[in-house]
Amino acid sequence: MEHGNYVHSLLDGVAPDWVPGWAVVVSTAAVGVALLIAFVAVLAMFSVWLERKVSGHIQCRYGPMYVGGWHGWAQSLADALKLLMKEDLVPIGADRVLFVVAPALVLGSIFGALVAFPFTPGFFFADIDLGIFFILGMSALTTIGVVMAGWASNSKWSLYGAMREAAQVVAYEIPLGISLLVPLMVAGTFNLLEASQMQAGWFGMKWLVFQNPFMIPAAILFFTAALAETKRAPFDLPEAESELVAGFMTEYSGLRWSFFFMEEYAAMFLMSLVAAVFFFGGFESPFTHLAQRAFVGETAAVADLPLLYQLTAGVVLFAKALFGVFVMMWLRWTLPRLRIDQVMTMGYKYLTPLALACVLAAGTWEAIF
Amino acid sequence: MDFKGIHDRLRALSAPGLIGADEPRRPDPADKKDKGRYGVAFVRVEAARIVEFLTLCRDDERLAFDLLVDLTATDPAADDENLWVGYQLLSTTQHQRLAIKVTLPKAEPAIESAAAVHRAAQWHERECAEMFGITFLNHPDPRNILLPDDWVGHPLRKDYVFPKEYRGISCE
Amino acid sequence: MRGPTTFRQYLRNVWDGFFTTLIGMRITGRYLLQKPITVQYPDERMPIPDRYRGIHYLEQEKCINCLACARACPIDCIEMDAIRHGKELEWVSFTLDYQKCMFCELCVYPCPKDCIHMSTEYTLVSTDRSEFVHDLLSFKGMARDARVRMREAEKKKAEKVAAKKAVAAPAPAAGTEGAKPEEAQEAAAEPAAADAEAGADLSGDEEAQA
Amino acid sequence: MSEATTQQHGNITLREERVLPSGEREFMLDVRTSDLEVNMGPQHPATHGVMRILIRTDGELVTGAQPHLGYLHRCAEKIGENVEWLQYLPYTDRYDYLAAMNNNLGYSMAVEALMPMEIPRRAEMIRVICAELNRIGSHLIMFGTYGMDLGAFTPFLYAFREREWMMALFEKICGARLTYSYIRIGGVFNDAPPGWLQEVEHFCDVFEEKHKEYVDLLMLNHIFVKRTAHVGVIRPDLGLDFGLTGPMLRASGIDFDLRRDMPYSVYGEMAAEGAFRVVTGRGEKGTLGDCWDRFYVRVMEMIESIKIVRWCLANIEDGPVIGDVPKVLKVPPGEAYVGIENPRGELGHYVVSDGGKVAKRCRVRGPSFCNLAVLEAIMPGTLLADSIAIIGSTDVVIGETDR
Repeated sequence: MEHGNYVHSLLDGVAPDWVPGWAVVVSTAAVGVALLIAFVAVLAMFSVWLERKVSGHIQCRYGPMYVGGWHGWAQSLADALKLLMKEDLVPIGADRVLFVVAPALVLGSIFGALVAFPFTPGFFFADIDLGIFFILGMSALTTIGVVMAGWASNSKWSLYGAMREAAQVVAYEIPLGISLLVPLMVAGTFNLLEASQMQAGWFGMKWLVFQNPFMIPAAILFFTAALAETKRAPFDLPEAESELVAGFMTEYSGLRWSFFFMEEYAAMFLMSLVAAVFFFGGFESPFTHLAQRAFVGETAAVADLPLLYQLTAGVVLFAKALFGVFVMMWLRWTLPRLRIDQVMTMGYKYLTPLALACVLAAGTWEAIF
Repeated sequence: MDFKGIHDRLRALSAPGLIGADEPRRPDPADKKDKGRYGVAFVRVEAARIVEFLTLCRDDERLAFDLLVDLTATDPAADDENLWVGYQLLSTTQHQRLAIKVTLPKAEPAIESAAAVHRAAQWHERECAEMFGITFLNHPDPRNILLPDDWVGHPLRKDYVFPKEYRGISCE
Repeated sequence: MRGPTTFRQYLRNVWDGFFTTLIGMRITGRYLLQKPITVQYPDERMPIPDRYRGIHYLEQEKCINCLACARACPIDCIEMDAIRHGKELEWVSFTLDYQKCMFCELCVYPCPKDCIHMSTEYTLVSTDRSEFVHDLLSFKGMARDARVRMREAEKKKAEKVAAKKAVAAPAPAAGTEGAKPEEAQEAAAEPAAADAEAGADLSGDEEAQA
Repeated sequence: MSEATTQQHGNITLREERVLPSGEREFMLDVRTSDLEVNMGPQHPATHGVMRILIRTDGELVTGAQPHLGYLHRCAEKIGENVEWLQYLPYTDRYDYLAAMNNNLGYSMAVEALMPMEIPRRAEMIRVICAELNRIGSHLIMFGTYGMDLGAFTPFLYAFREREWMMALFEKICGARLTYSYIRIGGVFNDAPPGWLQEVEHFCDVFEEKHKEYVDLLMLNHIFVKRTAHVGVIRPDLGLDFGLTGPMLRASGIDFDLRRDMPYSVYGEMAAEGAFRVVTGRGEKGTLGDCWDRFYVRVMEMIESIKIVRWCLANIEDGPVIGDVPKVLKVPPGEAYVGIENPRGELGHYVVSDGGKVAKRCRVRGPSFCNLAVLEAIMPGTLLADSIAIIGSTDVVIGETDR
């Protein structure tokens, strides 16, 4: 597929001739990774702040109010600094190598997944035809990191957390994938950009979720499974703080612990992005529609989309994803936690059959109409 | 039933080990030194037959003391020769209470465990054992409960001497 | 224990799970939009009721050093010391150890003069343990009016003695009588010293209050 | 647990190892694994204080549990033998620190049982109002922390919001927020300040509304029901055997409440008028005597307490609030056991006096102590997460188990 400004074409025109080709590739990669890391870090900090604010206001309190002035916006920054300055602890008896690698693996896999994501219709790191497969595959890698962390910590609570995570994620990969099949079937593509473009029309409201009556249950199922995938309440069993102290994170502190933290919020954001693209219109909204009318000609190539349109589309997608994150937070501060056997039951006996039923029904609907 | 009724019932059943009742009374106006006894009434029971007595109290349908509320001991005075062991029974169906008092010689206090009749006694007896040095025979789990396992002495005895230190920690 | 789940139950579980979640979200969502009820502590403070049991304060003028409060204290955290000059008191110390105090207010009620109270002040922060031992005295030594009263009493006494002397002019036993003026002098000197001390204390306290 | 049965599949023997909480039977391959012993506590988020439970687990399944107490032991009973009668009162605040008013009441009543003394009626009314408000506060803690044990954090703060109000009321009447020492031998120490009773009434009105939210938000939540129903079942006979009292016993279906059945203070009049109802577990969502029933009993008891408070507010009269108590209290010789209905069960005080200023024996029968003992019996066979639910549902206060 030939689409516009990939990140790795960023430095193409800039680099002087004497710079060897591999150096350009490496430096563009470095710039890309730096961008992504900065993005994820800022996103995580913002999400942490948002979570505190949402939970605070839900619980009739303010949340952070002092650091930075306006509603404590710099609280996360201060916390990040504190975490950076903490002592780097590896418990005695821990498997040092695995203990150190695990958080990196966890965060790395989420980075990997985000690489395949289009942030605006024209700005992305990689455009993969089977994009959604890549994203699901990469995000499932976090499990290995978590199991590693739990095992390497040499703590009973960590081990419990890791085992729970393994069981839970394996169980919920299935309904997650199956419920995604419904929009994939309706959209007819695995590519995120194409799926998003599919939903243009109806004054920007031709979202996949409105295109088929069985998309709504599929969306709910996907959202539930995504909650379990990202270890969010009510499926936060791997860290279940009242049962397992902090689950697989019990022995972690400082920067390494913050990696897990960032992973959690990045994963939430990622899952919300996927939901936004495949259920809730991707870049499309009335605003995008208007922006397209205003800035983009009928036949403009994707390669040279005007910046203002790209920005509108990006902001719309971002807002949709953030709304998903917000709902996840809202749920977290409302619901109690499930028990491990109930999580399994829910995954295998409720979500999976219901998702299959959705696929069947939606497929029938598509075939008939 | 009030206390009198319970006592009569116990006598009618010729409850094993029943010695008598001790009821509160006003001070005798004639005797200036007598201050009387206030509080609640209790029955005295022989230490050797306490388990039979408790079983009877639990199983008799008019008494129906199905709940052992409390089991505790008392060291009345440093120079007293006896320890008291008190049982508080409660009936959830008849809505009545019965207090039982057993005396044990301080020299060698030992009594049959009531855990076989009321499992509630189990922890109370462990507490009594460590606090007063009473041996509860046939107790299923005779460990210390509140005190550390290596604690010396029985703190609630009147002749207990406070330790100066415990494992190198000064208690002064 | 339950039997196998019927299809009805299955659907009911799905519905209940979904619906009760929505109910919960409605409740939490409603609070999300409401104004929080907490206050931002150092800036705003909750009103403290009059009966609040905070740090003690002592109306030293009324206190008669009867030790009733110290005796009533379950943990013996009140200690007081005063020298008695006839009816008047010369205060040495009245300390309350806030490392022990549990603010039970038992010391307040037995006071016959109703002079020890608990204030609404509650901040007890320090990096040094010794600072938790508060001295409740507002001045050391004797109160000004007490001093005046005592001086008057001394004067009267001296006058009386003088009058007596005048009456019994030819002293039968000079040895015992001669000692008395000396005592009076000593007693007069002592309050003077205490006076200066108390004055310094008082001014110091006023500064601290300001 | 049912009888173990075996199944032969070729040369593999499957042994039915256990019945899961959901009622399914699980067959296991015997591969000679060993159990994992986990120390839950003394520092653990779900043990509500410094309690340690040694849990033996096979995977997530708990095969044995043994509570270890004594981390908070302060020998309150020995202190009682060393301080004067009235001086012991602040110490009673500190065993069940969530229901200090009730503890004050229990101790005062025990001492009063030794003294021929008349308690003024207004004092009795204020006592009951305070005790019931404190019961609400205590149950609110249970409501909140239980939700938190099960992962719902928000109800905790909602519960604390109302409890905060209740504590502000107490602050107004006695000046303290947690350790009140307000109900004293012979009555109460201070009369209610002007307007206080109206405020209590306002609290009752608002609380009834909030109570509906508690029920909807947590008690009837499907996940919550699934987590607690059928879990930690205490059969009535087991409950009686272990000497459980209070909500723990009532949740097992035994209709017994000291306030109604062996009334003290002014509860007798109330019970005769039918002013309040005794809530018992009915096994509505699961088995009789499960964790949900215990939770249900406590949550519904809050409403009954509100009714009691309202009754008192309607019947309170002006008058003195403390009887004729000498400043130096000498208690006549004798011994008395007085048990009252605390939020956690029967709080008993057994006091022995020889006529002096100091008690001979001051025994405290804390309900948490007895309620905790049942853990050993009901924990095995549950999942690790259930064990948290069970510990939470016993609603122990470690200050009271250890005293």
